[in-house]
Amino acid sequence: MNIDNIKKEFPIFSNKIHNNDLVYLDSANSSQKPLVVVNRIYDFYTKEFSNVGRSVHYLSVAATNLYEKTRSSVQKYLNAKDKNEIVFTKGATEAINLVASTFSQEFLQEGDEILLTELEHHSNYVPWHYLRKSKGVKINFAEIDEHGDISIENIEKKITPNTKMIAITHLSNVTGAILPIKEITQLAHSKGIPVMVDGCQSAPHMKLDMQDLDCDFYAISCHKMYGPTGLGILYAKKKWLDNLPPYQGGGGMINEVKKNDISYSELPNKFEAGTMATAQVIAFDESINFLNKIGIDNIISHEKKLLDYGEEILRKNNSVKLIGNPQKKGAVLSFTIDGIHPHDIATILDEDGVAIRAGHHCCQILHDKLGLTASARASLGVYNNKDDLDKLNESINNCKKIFNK
Amino acid sequence: MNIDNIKKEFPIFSNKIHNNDLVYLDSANSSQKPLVVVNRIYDFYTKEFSNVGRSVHYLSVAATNLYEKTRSSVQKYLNAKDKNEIVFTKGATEAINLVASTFSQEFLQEGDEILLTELEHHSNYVPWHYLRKSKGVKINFAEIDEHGDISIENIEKKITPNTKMIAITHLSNVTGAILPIKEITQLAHSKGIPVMVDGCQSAPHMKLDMQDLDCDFYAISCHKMYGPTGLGILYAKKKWLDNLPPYQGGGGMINEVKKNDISYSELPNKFEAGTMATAQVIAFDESINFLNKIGIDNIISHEKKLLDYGEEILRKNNSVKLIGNPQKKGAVLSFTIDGIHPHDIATILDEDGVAIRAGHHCCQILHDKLGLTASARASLGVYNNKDDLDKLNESINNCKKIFNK
Amino acid sequence: MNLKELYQEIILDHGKNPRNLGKFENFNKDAKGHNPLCGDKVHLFLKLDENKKINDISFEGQGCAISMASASIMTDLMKGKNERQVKELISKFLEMIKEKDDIESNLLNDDEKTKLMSLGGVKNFPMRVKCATLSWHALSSALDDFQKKVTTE
Amino acid sequence: MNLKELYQEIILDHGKNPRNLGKFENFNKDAKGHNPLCGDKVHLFLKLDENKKINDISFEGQGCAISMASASIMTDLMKGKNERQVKELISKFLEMIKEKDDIESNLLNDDEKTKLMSLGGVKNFPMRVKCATLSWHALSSALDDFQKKVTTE
Ligand SMILES: Cc1ncc(COP(=O)(O)O)c(C=O)c1O
Ligand SMILES: Cc1ncc(COP(=O)(O)O)c(C=O)c1O
Repeated sequence: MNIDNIKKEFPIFSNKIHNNDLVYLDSANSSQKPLVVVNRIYDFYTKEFSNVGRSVHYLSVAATNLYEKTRSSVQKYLNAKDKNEIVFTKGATEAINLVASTFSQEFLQEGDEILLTELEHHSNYVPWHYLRKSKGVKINFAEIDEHGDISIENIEKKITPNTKMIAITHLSNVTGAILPIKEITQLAHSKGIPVMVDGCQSAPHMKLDMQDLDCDFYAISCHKMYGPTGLGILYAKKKWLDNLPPYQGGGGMINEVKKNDISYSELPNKFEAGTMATAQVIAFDESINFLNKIGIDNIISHEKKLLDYGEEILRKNNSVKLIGNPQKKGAVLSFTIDGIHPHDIATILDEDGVAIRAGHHCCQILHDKLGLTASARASLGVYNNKDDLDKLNESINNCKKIFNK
Repeated sequence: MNIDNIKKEFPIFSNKIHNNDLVYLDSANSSQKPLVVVNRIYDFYTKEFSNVGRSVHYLSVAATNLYEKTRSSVQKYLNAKDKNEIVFTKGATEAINLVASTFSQEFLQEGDEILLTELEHHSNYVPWHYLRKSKGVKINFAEIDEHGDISIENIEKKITPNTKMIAITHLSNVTGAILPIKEITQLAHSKGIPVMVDGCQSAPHMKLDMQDLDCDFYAISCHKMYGPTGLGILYAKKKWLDNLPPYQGGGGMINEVKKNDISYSELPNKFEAGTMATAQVIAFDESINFLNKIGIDNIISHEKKLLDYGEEILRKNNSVKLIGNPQKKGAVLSFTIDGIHPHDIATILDEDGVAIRAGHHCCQILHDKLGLTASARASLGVYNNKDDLDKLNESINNCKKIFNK
Repeated sequence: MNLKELYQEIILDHGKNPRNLGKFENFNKDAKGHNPLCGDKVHLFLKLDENKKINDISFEGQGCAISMASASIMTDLMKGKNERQVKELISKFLEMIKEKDDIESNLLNDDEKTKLMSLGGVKNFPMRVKCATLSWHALSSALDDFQKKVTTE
Repeated sequence: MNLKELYQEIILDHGKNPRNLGKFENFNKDAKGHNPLCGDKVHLFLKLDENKKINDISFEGQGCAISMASASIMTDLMKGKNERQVKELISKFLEMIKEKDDIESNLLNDDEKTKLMSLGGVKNFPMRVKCATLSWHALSSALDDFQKKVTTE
């Protein structure tokens, strides 16, 4: 599969938006879906549908096999040691809530500290914030440097003897900063602290190797990874999944149920209560196939070229200010324009068919720190090309014209 | 839309299972999907896909409108007073976990009691069981009578001054018993106790009227209601949603986020953290349309005829024992055959293309009470007809032949 | 009317040069509005008489052209209006912005109607509807709140 | 072989008339197996010598024809086997039931192989694989567990 030609795998690009071609630069929000994935959903529902793991009839057995096949594909894609280290959730947000809730029940006490960073998405802050009330836990934030980057030193500074968990993003959805997870994990482990990584933004754009990163938890949203909505993945080392209590309770995650007590299933069922997102899991196998067919190395180099080009033209465009200039940067171009509010930019770009996002991107802490209430963000996917970035720039110029800038 | 002809709306029935026509009698587990629903998913992903509520560009705005349109359709279908009383979850299991977790945080103390019934699905027991450990809450079970039914008297008997919540099924997924929810709610409210209803099995088969039932919470699984997997609904009275703390934390459910504190959104966002199951919600509107087009009254009378017919022929089949003979019964035929284990029945029926479920159907408490480790269950959907039940009976006879019964 | 035309007329003017911007001294009521999705903020200052007639009104805020223009137009319009009039205008405005094509009210002259209706173009943009209504909701809660204080004091 | 043929031969026989059913008196080790999905249960009783050779073995249980037949065939086969032999047979059986078409082991004669392979038909039915392996896993954990006790005592 040739990446330069990949747009044709995505049916949405044959539609017009306000009579313009769609220039989709909102993949950090959610990616478009290749036809193979949509077809898989269609075929599953029309030819093979059944619930998983609960009946012994043909369709159910087949669906169970398909469901577990995706688990194996994800294991391989993440280079996880064990298939049972892959838990399906409804999204990265649920995955992080699962970790915060179960980890705190088993391992946290009043006065313990969680270390986040100023880059974190609300989904990697609110679940930890809950523990302030329920457990009397304290939350610390490693600070960004002037490039919108987090150095290992700034992490180290905030570690105290009470730090019981480091929960950090792999790739910032605003500054694009790629954090040195492997080094952070080494540092943390040397102090006996587990590391939870918010991999939402990294997963579609970077090579993922759990055994190399050696992190304890890794949260992923499938809808940002060319997969269906309503599905996420929690990778967790087996020792954690074995020792954490279950999260939601319901059908499928129990061993024996009595009126006075309940015992729970083995992995992976223990953490998959109730009917899961069967069709979505099964279709996600096609997303993994799709990524594998292009090859992550090709994706990385394609997106790097685009990012460099995008930065180049936007830097040349006066009155556009890029946000963040980290050492290693991925797939995200956030910016402001003096005197034009990001919301107005986004609305006007939209008239030209250019879809970007404006707002705080669920990162209020970061925006506060940067002295902004909002920013504009163009983010990349495999299907983007230089044309898209040229159109972005053109449309920004239209916008400036309207506002007489 | 004519219900006698409805099979043709479901593409799965044009496929063969082991060279036989599919006789699908496992709808209590999960229903098949009509083509309109599958097409909606396809069209959404291929022509309209975007994330909801987060960007101001065209696709995102359109998706947000569609998403909220489903909320309105569900509100109407349930006759809820307010659109914001409809919360989307990943399934009924999550909906019940949400209620148990947030209700206990705000309203439960050590020694308080939750009243369930012996009919409950594990999904309506395990989440309450958790509160034994976390809150020192006690759990009581209203007992079934000899018909596998729960009378209002048996509920009343188990109410104590410490009862703080009654959590009960509307329609048993094993005995088919339909509980007198309206009367139970009246009784409970007269004692100041809220009522949570597990509506998983009732939702596809009964007329739903929240204002008439007057229950406080109602949990639904969309995949049992001719909708996509990975989606559920929690109906809750506004006064509860206003007063309960949020459940999962993440993007979209916050108001303001500071380093030292967080405030939460208004309804309905407060309970919808992270990227939701966008495509599934949007497609579920077609499930509601589909149900409305047939008309719930037609569904009820169609399924009643089938249920009566099924009971009649199975009762005539000697050595088949029906489980449960409740006053009001819906859509479920559970049975055992002397000397043949339910699993063997299900496997042999499957060879004839007849898909039923065998096991404890996530109701171990009930099976214990009935002195069974497992049962066989044939359950009905709109697409079933008398032929299907004749084939069930035929295949049961095959099964008896193999086992020389 | 499409959004771009919109940006070239009244909204751009009010957005760039908002009327009634800044805190004035002897206000006796204030109220804040905040749109968590985009971060838009508005802070209203009011001088109300005992019958809740608006003697003076101004605002501070950060936000897009639409929310700033809306606050600017609103404050211009509300000066001197009594409680009943304010409430009527708020509800007419919200109706217009959410569903109706025009706005009818004896309280408005043609020029004022034109200004308000320039904001009507956001009808099909739910995200922008929130921008346009932010200050109006804040004004509404300021009035209700003032009442509460009066009755409990 | 399809599952129906399967039901007509060895499995039906062992399922209906399980060998080694019931607790015997002087067992010195027992172990339970449980399949939470379907409720199948097996309870093994063993008389092991100090080297974990199986001098006697029996079972009680509730379950489908396949799980009962599997326990019946297994107990028949294991009587008199030493630890190494038991472990080899367990791992060969699990291999066969999960992926392989046949079973190779010097410990088995043709008749025994045929009996075991009659269970191989469940390969493509993950739910039924658990039925067929329930008693085998229980036996395996009984042995491991016995060791632990010996070494810690
Ligand atoms: C009565 C009942 N309650 C709860 C559930 C749980 O629903 P879900 O698995 O879709 O979360 C089910 C279905 O499995 C059910 O039948
Ligand atoms: C960095 C980051 N973390 C977490 C999330 C939450 O993911 P989701 O909304 O899919 O649960 C997102 C996306 O919204 C994100 O960009």
